[in-house]
Amino acid sequence: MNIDSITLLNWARGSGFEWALAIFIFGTLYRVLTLLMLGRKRNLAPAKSAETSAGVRTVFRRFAPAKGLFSKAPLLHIAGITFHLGFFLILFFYTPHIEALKTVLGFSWPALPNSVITATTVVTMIAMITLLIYRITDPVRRFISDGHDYFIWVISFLPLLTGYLAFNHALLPYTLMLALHILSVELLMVLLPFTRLGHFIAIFFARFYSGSDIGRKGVSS
Amino acid sequence: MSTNTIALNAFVEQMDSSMSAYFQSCTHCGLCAEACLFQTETQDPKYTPIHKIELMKRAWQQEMTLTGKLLKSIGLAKPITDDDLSEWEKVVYDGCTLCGRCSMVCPAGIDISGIIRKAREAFVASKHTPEGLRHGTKRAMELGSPMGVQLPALLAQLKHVEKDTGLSIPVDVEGADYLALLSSMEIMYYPEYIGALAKIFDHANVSWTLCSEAFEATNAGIQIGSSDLAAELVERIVSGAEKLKVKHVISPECGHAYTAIRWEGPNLIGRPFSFHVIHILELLDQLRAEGRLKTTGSWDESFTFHDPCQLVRKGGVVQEPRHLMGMFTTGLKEMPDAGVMNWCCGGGGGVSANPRAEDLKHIVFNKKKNQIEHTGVNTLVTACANCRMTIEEGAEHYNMDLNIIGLTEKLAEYLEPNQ
Amino acid sequence: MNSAVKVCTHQNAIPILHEIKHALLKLAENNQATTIDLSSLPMTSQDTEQLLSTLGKGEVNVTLTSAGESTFWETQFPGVWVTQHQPHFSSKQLTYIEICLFPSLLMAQQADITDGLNRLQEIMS
Amino acid sequence: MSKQYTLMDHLQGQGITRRGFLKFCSITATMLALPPSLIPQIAKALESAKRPSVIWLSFQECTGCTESITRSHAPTIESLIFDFISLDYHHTLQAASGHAAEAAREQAMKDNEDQYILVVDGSIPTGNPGFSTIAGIDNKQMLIDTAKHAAAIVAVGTCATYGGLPHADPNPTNAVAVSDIIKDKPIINVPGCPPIPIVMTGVLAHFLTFGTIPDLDDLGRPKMFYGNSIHDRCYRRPFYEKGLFAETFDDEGAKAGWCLFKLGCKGPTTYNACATAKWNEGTSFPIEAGAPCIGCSQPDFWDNGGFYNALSQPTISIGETAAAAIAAGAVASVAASAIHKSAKAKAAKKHHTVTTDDME
Repeated sequence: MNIDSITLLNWARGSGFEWALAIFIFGTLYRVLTLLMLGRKRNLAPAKSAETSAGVRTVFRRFAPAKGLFSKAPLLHIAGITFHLGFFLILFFYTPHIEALKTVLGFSWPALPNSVITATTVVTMIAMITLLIYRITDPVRRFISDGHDYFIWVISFLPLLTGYLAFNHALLPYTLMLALHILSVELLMVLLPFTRLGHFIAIFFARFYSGSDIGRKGVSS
Repeated sequence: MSTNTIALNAFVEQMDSSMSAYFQSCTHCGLCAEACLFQTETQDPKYTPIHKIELMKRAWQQEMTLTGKLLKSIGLAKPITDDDLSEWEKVVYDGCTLCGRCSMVCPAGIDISGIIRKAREAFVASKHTPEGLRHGTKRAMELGSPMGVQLPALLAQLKHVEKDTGLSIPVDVEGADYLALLSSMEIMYYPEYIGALAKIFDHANVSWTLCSEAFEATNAGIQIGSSDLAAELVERIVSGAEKLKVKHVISPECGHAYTAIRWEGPNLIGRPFSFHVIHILELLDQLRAEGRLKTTGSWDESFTFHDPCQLVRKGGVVQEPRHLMGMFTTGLKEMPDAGVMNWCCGGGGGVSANPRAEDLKHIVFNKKKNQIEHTGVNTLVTACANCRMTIEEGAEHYNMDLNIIGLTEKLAEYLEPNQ
Repeated sequence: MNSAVKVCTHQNAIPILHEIKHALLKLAENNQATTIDLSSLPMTSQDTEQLLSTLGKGEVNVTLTSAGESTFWETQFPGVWVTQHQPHFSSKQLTYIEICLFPSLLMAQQADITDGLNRLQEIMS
Repeated sequence: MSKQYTLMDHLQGQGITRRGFLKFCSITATMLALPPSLIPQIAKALESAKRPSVIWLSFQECTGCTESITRSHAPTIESLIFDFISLDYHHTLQAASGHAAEAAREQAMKDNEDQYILVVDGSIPTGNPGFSTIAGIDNKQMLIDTAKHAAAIVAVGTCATYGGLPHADPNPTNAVAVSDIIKDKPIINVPGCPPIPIVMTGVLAHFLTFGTIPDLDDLGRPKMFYGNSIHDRCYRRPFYEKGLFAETFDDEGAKAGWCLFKLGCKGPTTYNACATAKWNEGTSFPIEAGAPCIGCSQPDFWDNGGFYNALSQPTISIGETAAAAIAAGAVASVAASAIHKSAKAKAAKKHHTVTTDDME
């Protein structure tokens, strides 16, 4: 029997997911532990104010645009925040996703209506396309971007696109599209810890470190 | 070792948890560009802050990551060459004042200016440094001051100050509470600062002294980015302070001097200080809060205040100057972005000591010029000798009608005479 | 029963009513007939009941007894017919909505007429 | 059994009128999921259709498929056997047994060489030939022999089409589908566990009516019955779109008839005619009875991670995988950190101390 879409789907839901999850957990743990195990020298200069709480504050404060910066790059801010927020909403509040996460985590939570998720997906894709155009056209963005940036854009965009097409039963038969969607998510899971997408976990450490370094000097950042 | 291997080695030496977190966090959003005056004023993408740390990031990838090591072992990694170092030297020294605005805005929380400071270690070690900065550092190491100011010159200036103020300036007084440091610019160009100190401490009855063996506060090692040299300069102050058994050391109206002695000092020499380091503005504000400073009269001119980067963002001295100014004037007109996010004068981080960067420094001064013009005033107060110098030069370059004053000396003018 | 179910069954009957309306329009304008096979549509028995009760019964009622019983009736909307076959080999009723002047299956067939004519002549001879 | 004897002859012999014949044609059209406009064509084809010989082989199976077809409502098995086809061999239904039965099969194969239809239910063991034999002949051999001169093969049930239950993990008999063995004959797959009766008879009726095999999808299934997913034709679809799901089999949502996606419904990826043809003489189908579709007409439906797990849920158990990944991650991190630290220590050792000489 040749490989048909249901076999592909079963592989994606079974062995494919198992590998992807294992690599994701391995990679994320590897990144976090090797980061922590490098260690930091104790700072011998007396702190002006508490550094740990300042670090924690910065972890949260940097979710919002820096003061005065929003007006300098409104498009980048709006598209960037929309994309991240949209991705988060779709990932964690669409019924089938919650069912999948329930298997991994063992608990679940209420979903958002499908119509909200569909609309969010469209908006999120538009935001991502905007960011891509911005990256290509803006001189600064184009200068600092390399192939890796465009590669991770594609990797992040695929799950949105295939998910949207699968939900709408468009382009390819549903079973195949669903299989492709799950495979694209697995590709994302595998690459997350080993590419710049690893910022999903690293930024929390980066914010904490810089927040506490700046915070110990009595400056909130 | 070839120079590029020395550089790579120096990069690797400094890798720690925070570096690792920073290098993993950047997604090239480029928002830091909006925070950097070299980028905003030149519109040249090469001044995008995150680009300035590219070589150190490359070192991290090649030496501290699995994939990087793998690629390097099969010869696919991009090496760090001397050409790279020369190219980046121009953005790392001429195009960065270590003002720290980028570190404040990065959504990922990357302390970009902190990384640039560390990256400079590798540039120094591999001798990829601007000539002017190198020579200033050499003078500082050999003569005790980047400007070549030596003890006889100081003593000569002190005589003038004593004559002007009628107060005696204590030198090498053992057991004094406070040891005051000076920057050579203050000694040579702004000796009125020394007079102001004498007046204020006399007024507030503060026990203080200068140290003949350790009067220079500036740290050329910090400016060029060499911890080895910076540590030696810090040691001079520490041994002076310990010899005189002072309780406190006062950092003068100079930005990087405060960073060098207050924040980097103990880490550079590898042991905590036996004394406290305090910035002159912090001390003055403390005296004010204790009621030991009494002013009379009021300065009725309108003026604006320039926040030195090393004091606000990198030192947390933000409200102190405003409290002090509030004692004798209500004429302060804040410039846009005043306070923690104020823009750099363009001369910090060694730029003002680097003649090669002079044209660029004038171009980026445009930012400060616009800020000042926005307030519509012709007088500017600041609290950093280097900022003061840079702004004076910038104002001259752009033919601005601008009067620049140091905060401490202005405060001294309005002190109530002692009974 | 929850009201949501009712909404759902309505939802399945309503599109068919629309289809009937359009077919009737075609019949009125172009004399074009249409047959809708309800057995091929995803309808619950409530859906079918709902639809048939909306269409109601009109003036004509016909029973056909050939290879099982079939009933035909015109609904309260002239030109809209309901045909139900009960095949002799099955217990599943097949239901069609025919939009036509008169269900063609009821018309006498040429072969049957010839056959009937023969038999008539046989009787008369 | 004359080869010239047509279906029309047979019906006329029963005294059915032309009108009755046309009615029969319209019912056939419904059965074949053809539009009513094709009725005249069907009538024309059936007028000259001949009754084919059918040989039905049962291998590793549970007789569920036969049970299902004997409950076919249109046509019934009686009318199927006597009206439409000549069922010459079916070891559950035929009166003969033993050698007499095998003789009937061989006779039918000889009489209708290259004309007969071979129906197979059950999968074929390829491990030990002794796992399943009929009259001393192992299943694989009988299939190869019987298929050799068949006009077409109809594989009924998921076992014959995709291996089905015997093929499920760990597949002790190494069971395979008909299509894994026979490569040179047209095979029509009629999967389902069991297939819908009307779909089985419909496929035969199609062959009878048109003398050809119907359009097949990429899994060898007739598109007319397997062209739509259960989800596409499900009357509960509006609830899916609205995000209204039953959480358990007895909650308010289940009572209100909401979508069964979360209870494991495989409707979105299952292609079959259940939602329209229905079961038990058109009474209902599983979803209508409140049970999620288990996807029985798809390959490997037994191994799809549980009938009551949602389609989006992974089909593997996470615990061991996660534990192994964590252990591996921890070990790798410790090892890598040692390397990093030694690299740092080496760099520190090679530290180039900056002196005033570097300031020339």
